[in-house]
Amino acid sequence: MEHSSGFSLPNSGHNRDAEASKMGMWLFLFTELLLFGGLFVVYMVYRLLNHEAFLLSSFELNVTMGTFNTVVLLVSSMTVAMSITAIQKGNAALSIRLLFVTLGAAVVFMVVKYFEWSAKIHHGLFPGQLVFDNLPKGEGLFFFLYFFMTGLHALHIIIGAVLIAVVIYRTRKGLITAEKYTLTENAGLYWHLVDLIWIYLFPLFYLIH
Amino acid sequence: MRIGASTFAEGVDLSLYIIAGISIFFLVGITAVMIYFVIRYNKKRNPKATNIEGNNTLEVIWTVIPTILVLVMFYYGWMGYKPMRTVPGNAIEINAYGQMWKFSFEYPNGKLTDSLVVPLNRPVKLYLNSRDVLHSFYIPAFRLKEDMVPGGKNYLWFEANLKGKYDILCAEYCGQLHSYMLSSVTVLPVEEYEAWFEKAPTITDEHPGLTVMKQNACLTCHSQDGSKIIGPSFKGIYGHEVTVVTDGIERQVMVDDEYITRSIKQPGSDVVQGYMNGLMVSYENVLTDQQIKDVIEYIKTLK
Amino acid sequence: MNTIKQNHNDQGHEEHPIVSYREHLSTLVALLLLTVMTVAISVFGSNLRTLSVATALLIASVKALVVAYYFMHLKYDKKLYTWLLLIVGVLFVSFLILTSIEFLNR
Amino acid sequence: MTSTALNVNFFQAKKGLFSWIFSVDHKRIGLLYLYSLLTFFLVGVTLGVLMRLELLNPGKDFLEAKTYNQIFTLHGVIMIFLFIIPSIPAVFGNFFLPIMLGTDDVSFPRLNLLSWWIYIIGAIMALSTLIWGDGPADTGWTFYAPYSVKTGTNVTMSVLAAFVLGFSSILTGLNFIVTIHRLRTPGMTFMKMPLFAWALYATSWIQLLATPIIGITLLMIVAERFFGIGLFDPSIGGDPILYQHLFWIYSHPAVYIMALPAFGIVSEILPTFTQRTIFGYKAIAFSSLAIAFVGYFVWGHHMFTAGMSGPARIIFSVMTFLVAIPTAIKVFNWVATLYKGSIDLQPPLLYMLGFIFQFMVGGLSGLVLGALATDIYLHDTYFVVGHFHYVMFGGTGFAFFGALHYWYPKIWGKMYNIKIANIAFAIFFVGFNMLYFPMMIAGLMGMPRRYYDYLPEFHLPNMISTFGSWVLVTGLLLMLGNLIAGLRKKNQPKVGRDPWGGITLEWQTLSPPPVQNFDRMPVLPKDGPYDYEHKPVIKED
Repeated sequence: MEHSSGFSLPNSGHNRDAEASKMGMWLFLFTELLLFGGLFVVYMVYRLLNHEAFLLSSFELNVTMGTFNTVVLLVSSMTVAMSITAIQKGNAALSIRLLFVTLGAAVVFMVVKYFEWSAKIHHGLFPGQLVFDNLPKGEGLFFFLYFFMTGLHALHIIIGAVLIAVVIYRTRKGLITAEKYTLTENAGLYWHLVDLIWIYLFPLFYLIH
Repeated sequence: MRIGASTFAEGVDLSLYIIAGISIFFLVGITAVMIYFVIRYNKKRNPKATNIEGNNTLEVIWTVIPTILVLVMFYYGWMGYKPMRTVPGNAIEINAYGQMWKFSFEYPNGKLTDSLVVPLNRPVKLYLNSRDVLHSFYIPAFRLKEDMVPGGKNYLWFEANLKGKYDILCAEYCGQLHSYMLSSVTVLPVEEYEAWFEKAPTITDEHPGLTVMKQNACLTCHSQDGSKIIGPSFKGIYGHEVTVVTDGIERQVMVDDEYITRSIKQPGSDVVQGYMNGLMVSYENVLTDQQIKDVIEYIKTLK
Repeated sequence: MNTIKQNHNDQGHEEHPIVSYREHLSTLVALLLLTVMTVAISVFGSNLRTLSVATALLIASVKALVVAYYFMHLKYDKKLYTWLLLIVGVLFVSFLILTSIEFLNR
Repeated sequence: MTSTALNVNFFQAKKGLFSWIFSVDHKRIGLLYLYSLLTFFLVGVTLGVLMRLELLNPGKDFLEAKTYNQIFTLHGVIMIFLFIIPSIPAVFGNFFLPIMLGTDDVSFPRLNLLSWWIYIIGAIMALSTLIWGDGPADTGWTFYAPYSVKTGTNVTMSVLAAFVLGFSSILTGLNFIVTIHRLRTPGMTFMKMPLFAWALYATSWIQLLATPIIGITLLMIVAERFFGIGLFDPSIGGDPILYQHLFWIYSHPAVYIMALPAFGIVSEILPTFTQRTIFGYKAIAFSSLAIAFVGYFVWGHHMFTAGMSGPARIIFSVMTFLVAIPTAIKVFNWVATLYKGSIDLQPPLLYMLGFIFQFMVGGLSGLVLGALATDIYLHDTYFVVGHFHYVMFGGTGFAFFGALHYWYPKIWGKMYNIKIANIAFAIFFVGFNMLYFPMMIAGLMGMPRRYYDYLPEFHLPNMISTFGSWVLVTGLLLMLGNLIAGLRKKNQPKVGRDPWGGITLEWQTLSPPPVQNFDRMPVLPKDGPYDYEHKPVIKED
């Protein structure tokens, strides 16, 4: 049998291919978008069916806190984007600092979210609580969707934060450099998606009255 | 197929024949061509294949022809369907209910039945409602089917044009005894129908509690002879202790007036051990207090 | 043996233009302005009702596009990604339209 | 790159169970899928046979109504989520996509292994309902609310299993799309890609973009069962029909996840056994994309009787008919590929001819269900059951087994007994039609589906159908037995690189392929993947 040595396939699945990783991340983001998309369909239909109830319920939400969190997320998006610029320029230290700002923003966002949720739960508006069970027609759906959608979003914040922590760790270790920063890019893409979804959640829940 | 017994049958059958006709033509034609090719161009007869990349004219032809054909099929399907959603103004309006696993009907004069009786050649409109899960009201002979959805926004109408008795079936899966959820529709000449319609429900010596139970499909899940169906049997339970699960905790309760009333109004509150929760709906707004009393009196008699 | 010309071996990292800090900062300013706009419309324009919902969603979409275009580097990436994102958007919007056709006509 | 010698095949490279279940080699992962899929398939078949046995005569035979309902639900869940959705992409896509593209693996080999693990976890979750928590769901595989939130059976677990399996499907799709974009061998443009790759590309997009919708919907069912909010309860403002919309937004495109890869298989096998180029390459390639796209907008035809609004019914009916057109185009092109070929009637081709016939029956009966008037009559009857088994089993199932016969010598480097394979096909084919055609008749007579018991007038078709199930199982077992016997047979003559005279790249490498897939640089035919006039000479050694 012939040993045709010294040949390797030009396009190999075992090569490091930054473009492929990025494409994979984008495709994953598409599925994430449609995961939330399904919930937006539910939101739209129930809002069409229970127009007034949704408007009334949204008064329960705190616009100030919502706006504050929006700003927090937008700023964190910028710092992630900037950290990519920093690593491209070879400034790992700055990149790490910017990522820490993002991480901090994630924590702030979650803390604010915690206060918002506990206020609702305190009012008995969580599914299964007494007030929730006796809400007028349609309002229960609003609060269910509020908890379900912001909860799923918060879960994404946590995943994104973990991802960013990994990026910080690897940048420190010198594993992410000006030549090789795919992970930073992908974590950034994921973080922007979290922001993107919040951009829609915010007006749909807080600003409809 | 069954004989069509409503005005819709013609439209439905016509579109069925048209689609089936075109389909069978293509199925037989393509299969024949395929078999012919396999024989004619067999390796032995045709050792050297000819490479033909494709043919744009052919591609256009076999895009355009199916397009026209499917639009024709759509058209006939639509025309056969259109009258089903155009209800004449003078239709007799009847409420139809589905519940696990029984159909029931309420006539304009308050008459309650568990099978349908309709006049010949008169439009009848049914408002479809469900007391628990999805059901589907299906009369094959009328070529008619609409789902019974809780919340009750769906309806159907028909005009029977052939005397006789036809099956009503449930076509949407609705749980354990789905295939036994049957009823019938009897088509009577107008005079006979009117006579039937005016006649007060026959007074029987049946226990009023039993009548209530029959009307509300209690007996599809609870037997009177001690056998276990979906829920506990009624036989000999009155005055006895049973183990129930209340909010996940087991406890003993005496089956008395209060317990039975609670079980009818809030079936989920104390579920007898070994039975499923969630299958029974609340009858709080369905039964009157007097009816509940009748039921309790009847259960007492089942020793 | 016939070997294939390896004219484009596009493995590894393709060249990415470096986006300036300044551009990121102006993007953020634009996003913040848009946020202020939506909140203002919602708080002060409550008599506009449906109109305000429509504008809120419109502004949200503008913000989303800004995020995707600048922060997510669509501006500098292959056009493929922009197209794919648009297709996904169209798909999702058609789900919304089809279901609303159904529920609005009940 | 690994340093394994180029002529060591992927079976020999490493030994032991762990070298398989933790392998990142796409070929081994493909085979892992094959073995697990076939196991679940046989479980599903057994359940199906039990159902047919119960339905042999009207009345109760040997199953309780509740057990019967659980069996048909589990049959559906297994066949759809564990067999037919992953079938062709996960087995043959994994094994052959990289080889056909002339590369050594998919873009994300580790993600690929993860997909298989997720699949196994999902499968264990689905089957675990057999032993705990009031048994498998009894809702039908559609999990329609509100029954699915009321019943006491283990719906939560079944639904979570489907959710997990969805993830596996998404990740496989993602992997294939990136692989197709990034790893085609130089010179292989999109328009010179094998049609199987095209079919997988279209399929992957559906997997990627439709599956999340069902994921979130199923999570809502879980939340509903957990909190009892009444999410689909009209008395608090909900709508039970919304669940059906969300469910079918995924599950109709999912039908194309099941069907498109089968189209790809046909488009591979026909050229090989006719020794000529495929007729209308572009038409077949683009019709896959067209089906994938239009397939997103037809979901409403599952709900024509659910009380949907009039305009919606009409729109969905038109869209349904439109999706038939690209499918028809494919069929015409396949038949035209037989024209002036040099036809070698081997078992794989037989399966393809069976596929085309049965798929036509399935597709054409689908037209009856797409038309509004006839759908009102036939919706949720046995006609539907017959129809989708013709498409799924007669179509995709036959394509799957055809592909298994086609690539068998490539995967294992051995050959099965052709004569027995032909006989098994004949029995399988007859049994199939005997089993499912009477179902359509029963449906035309008005027998609703998911029926534990039936009126006496439906007896005859049900009886024939049950007899058919026995014939089908005989054929199936003979076929599988023959394939296994081929593997066990010692001292067979070696199968060369290209036993069928195929032209796509997998036939240029060794059988079984080496770990890196190729022992020499693959050579593309001059004009497109099926250019038999310029077929590169495949030198055995």
